[in-house]
Amino acid sequence: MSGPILALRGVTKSYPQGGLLDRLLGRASNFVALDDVTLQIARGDVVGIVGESGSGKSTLASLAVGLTRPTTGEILLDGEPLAALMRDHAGPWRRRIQMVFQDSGSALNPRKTIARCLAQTLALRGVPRATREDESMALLALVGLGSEMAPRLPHELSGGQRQRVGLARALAMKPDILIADEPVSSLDVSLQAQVINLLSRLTRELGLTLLFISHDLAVVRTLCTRIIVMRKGRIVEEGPCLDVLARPAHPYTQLLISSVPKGIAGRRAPAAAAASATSSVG
Amino acid sequence: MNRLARLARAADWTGWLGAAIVVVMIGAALLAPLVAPYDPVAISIEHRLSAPDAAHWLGTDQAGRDVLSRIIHGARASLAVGIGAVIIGALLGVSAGLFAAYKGGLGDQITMRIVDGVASIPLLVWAIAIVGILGVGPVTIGSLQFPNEVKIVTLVGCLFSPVFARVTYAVARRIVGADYVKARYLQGASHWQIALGEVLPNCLSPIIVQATLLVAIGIVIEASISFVGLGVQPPQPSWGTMLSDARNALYSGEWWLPVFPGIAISVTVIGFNLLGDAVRDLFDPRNEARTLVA
Amino acid sequence: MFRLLAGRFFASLGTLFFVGLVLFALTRAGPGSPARIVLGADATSQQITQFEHANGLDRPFLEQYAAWLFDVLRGDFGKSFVTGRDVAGEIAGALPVTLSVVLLAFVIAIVVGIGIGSLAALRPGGPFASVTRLGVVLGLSIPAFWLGIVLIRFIAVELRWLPPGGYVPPSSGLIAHLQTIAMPAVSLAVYYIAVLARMTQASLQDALRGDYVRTARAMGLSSPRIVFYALLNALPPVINLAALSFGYMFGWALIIEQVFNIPGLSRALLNAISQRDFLLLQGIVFLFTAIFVLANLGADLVNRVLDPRQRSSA
Amino acid sequence: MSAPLLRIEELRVAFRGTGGLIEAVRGVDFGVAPGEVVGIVGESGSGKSLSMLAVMRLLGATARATGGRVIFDGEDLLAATEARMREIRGRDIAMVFQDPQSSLNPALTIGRQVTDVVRAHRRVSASEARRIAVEALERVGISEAGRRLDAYPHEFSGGMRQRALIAMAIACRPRLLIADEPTTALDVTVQAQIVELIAELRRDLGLAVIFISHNLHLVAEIVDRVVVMYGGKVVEDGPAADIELAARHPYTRLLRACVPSLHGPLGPLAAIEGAPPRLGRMPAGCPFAPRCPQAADACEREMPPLATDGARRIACWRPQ
Repeated sequence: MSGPILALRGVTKSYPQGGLLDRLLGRASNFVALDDVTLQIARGDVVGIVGESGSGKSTLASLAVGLTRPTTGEILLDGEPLAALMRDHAGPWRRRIQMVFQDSGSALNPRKTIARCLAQTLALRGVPRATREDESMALLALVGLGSEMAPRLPHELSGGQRQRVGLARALAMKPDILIADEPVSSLDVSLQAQVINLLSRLTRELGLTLLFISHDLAVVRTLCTRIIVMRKGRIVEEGPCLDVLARPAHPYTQLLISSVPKGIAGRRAPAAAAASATSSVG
Repeated sequence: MNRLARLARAADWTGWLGAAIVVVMIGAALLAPLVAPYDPVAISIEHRLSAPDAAHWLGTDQAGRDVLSRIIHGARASLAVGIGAVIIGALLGVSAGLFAAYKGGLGDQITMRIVDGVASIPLLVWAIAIVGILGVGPVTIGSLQFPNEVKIVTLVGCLFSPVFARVTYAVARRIVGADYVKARYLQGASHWQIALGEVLPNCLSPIIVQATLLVAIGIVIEASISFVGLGVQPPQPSWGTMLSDARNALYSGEWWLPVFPGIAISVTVIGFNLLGDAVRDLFDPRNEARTLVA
Repeated sequence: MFRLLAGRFFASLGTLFFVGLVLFALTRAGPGSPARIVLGADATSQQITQFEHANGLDRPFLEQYAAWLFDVLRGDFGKSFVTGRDVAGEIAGALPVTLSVVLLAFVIAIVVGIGIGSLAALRPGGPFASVTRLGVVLGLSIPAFWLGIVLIRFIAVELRWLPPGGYVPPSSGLIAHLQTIAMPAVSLAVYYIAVLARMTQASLQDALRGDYVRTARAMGLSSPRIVFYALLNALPPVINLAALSFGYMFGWALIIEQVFNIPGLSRALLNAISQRDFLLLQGIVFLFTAIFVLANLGADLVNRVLDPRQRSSA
Repeated sequence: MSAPLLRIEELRVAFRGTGGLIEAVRGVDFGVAPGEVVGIVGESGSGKSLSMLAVMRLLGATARATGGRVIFDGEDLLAATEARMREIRGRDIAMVFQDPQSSLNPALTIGRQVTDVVRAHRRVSASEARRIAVEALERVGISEAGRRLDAYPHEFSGGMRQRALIAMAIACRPRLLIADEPTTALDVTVQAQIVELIAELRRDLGLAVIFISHNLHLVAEIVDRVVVMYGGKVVEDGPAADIELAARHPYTRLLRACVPSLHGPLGPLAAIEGAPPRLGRMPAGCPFAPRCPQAADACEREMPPLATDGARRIACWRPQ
């Protein structure tokens, strides 16, 4: 109970590049998406993983849930190596770690009604047929959707509603850890706020451990207790969220912070604007 | 009323026409013995080469056989080859494409290279050559005897399979990468559950489009092979052999002999093409006129 | 770039090797061994063994194939067991005939198909686009060999504008040559006109909807220039398809040659089948396959050369 | 305010659907003074991009302007011929779009694309066009521009592509630049650079800019005036500081409050319940009424007029 619920130890993920011939001859080059990453997530932590494209934050997410396997290094789920757990593809460990995706239009199967999507998920958790419908409705209510959503297809829902369904689907497995990969970045700002508030409430109420992957520092600040800043496959800074944002140690973190739009407050006098972007922190 | 909407409705109209043609042709083929006015192989010397009239709507041929009856019975071979080849091709191709897309990695590359290899076989030449090598006689497997067309169906089916494999692969690879498939995987769903329950249903529309269009090509291939004498064997009627026989009539004025079988092929093929186009329009996400209003 | 070209070329050779192997095996799988066919049913087993030994037919299968393939690569297709004639010579006599029909059809298909497709794409929903749509369905649906028969009936028999069949080589007069191949080429081209027109229309329409076209318009570029911008991106798939069509056309040319009674590869192939002359058949089919594979290779390379993204990543 | 460079009056844009026209921009009204930077802020479906495409007459086949006027420099663009529009586009008004990846022609070099724009509007030699192109690329901060002319778009990063597009836009020194979410597809650090670049260009070239964005904070950093759109209408319009710090329309206030910031108090974000109205299902009254915490019966029934209040305009029955 005391150890970290999720730990990465020296995890590297590289992808071979090149055609069939290159691969057979073993002369394919590698693209390193994640480079020797070590981190620990404590139970109940709400961790924001921040970085730009190519930072490896999404690779980290798919490694942590077991969508891909690390090239080297070890991932521990509650102290047990994920590699060993994955030998039992549908094992009980599966339900413990679930994922919420970006609403890219592909997060939900376009041909399945919401009810069917949730019922099939519950079936895999072993919920008996008789109680699946009740539980589906309870899940929808949990994420703030009415039961009238159940017979609808994904395209009949708004982006915010689809994202809530995605969340309900993940919660249907009764996970301990939830990994959310840019779950609000494609939503309109007014819907974004709804989903962030919902995530915040649910992590608190259900005692979830949340890995929140985002490019938006301000969103992470609102939601997370801890922050991990990544760049080019490496962790450049990590720590308590407010501390890091108030006193960023790494120049890249400083650059990220200074890049966040600050509205009127961020307006610079013409002369000051010419100065380096990194200097205007805070 | 604006133009786009009119076009969309025109597409619907042609689609329905295509569907109607396909249904009529398949119906004629299935019910040929009931629908055809005469025995398609019954020779009648006194009625030979009679022009279309009330007794023989589409005339008779050199042996006095009723052209209409021969066309109706000929639909059987054409459609059997067209549809049969597509079924074989779809079974082979869809499973290969689905496997490669789902499996990824080396299995994907090897499967798709094999598909490329099969795709680099010139279909018609090989079909002609192989039937030529094996002979036009019936095929005997155990106690069952199949007509020569079985060879053609199998061959054309095999040679159609790369088309299905590539279409399935292209769509399935996109779907395999979709987040809802990942989500299903993370729930511990089995590979079969994912491949057949999530991936395949979302690939079906382009597969159906291809299938419809390939039936059309299969029909023309059957007619072509029969035309050079390597397909359906006389006296059994086939559109291809009827046209081949009609070549002698080109100079003597029995216009009905080359015209009607040709129209039969063309109309059937048009039917499948129109149907395929309509299905494509229906499913194509790029069809702005539809997605915009939806 | 060079590495890519070489890689593709060798991949095609590999394909040809394996496909050729299948072909070689199939010719051996037919009923009746070459020795039986040549020597007749009465031949003694000793005669047969002798024949097989003399022609290397008793050697291991793969060895036979390798020897045959090696000879073919040097231009030697062997000597027919049946006619005793040189297979390469037979093919060399028939290939130019087929080639001239296919080339003319290819040119017609490209010029007319891409032309029609482009015009239809420029005004989507316009009357020309509607006519094209109808024409494409018809073109795709009318079998080439029937079209040939109809053309013979009307152009040659009724109107007497062109000869109904036969073949005059270009050496005996270019006009007469073109007169003999005009109808076959048109019959062959119609399907590919439809295929290319449809592809061009779809591809160009897509390109014209592209964001870069909107950018070009937002910058005030002229319409011809914008169409040129779009064509640059729309044509590679069309050219790719055209190259593939070249390969397909050879296959359909077989049937067309039958209709117009043209002494090309079709006649040679059907003769080979009826005489069970497997070496000739093998040679012709291998040649067709090689042309087809090369057309595929050409299609692939054209695409890569036209696309700057692929050009520089090689 | 000096005489406006661009004056949009009662602009209406509608899509063609099977059931007739579906109005998406429903009477938009605002002006841009020479050298002024105006931000248009709104969520998807607010009609912000569509109205700007209408200004450029770039709506395409599925939508068209159904009413209003767009006066640029005294000329109604909606009534101009296509040939006249071609002269204006790129030379007087230029527009850059959201996705720099697809907005450049992948088959042509950057240099070719910039020089084509130059030569579309100025009768200059090839070498002169090249010189102007290099100048424009250097102007937008692309180093070694001379060498980069021969590069293809895929050899550029996302930020570089957006710079190249801006170079195309400013190559002929237009008086107005319309930037439609120019930073949305970019990484945050690159986004800041592009915003900085646009501010710089405005300062150095005296360019008027319309900056379309969904992010109020981002817009407020560089614009003089903000136009807030919702449901195809302008709901509030005023100086950037007023709009950001003391908005009077409930939507604007909530829009600001629901975007998290790096400095504000922690705790739940102000949320706007429901979703923006869908196309073709616009409410009869104020489009925001169904989601508005302050909505009264009047709001549901009738669209409030855009009333002037000092330097701003507000369309609300119950402004705060």
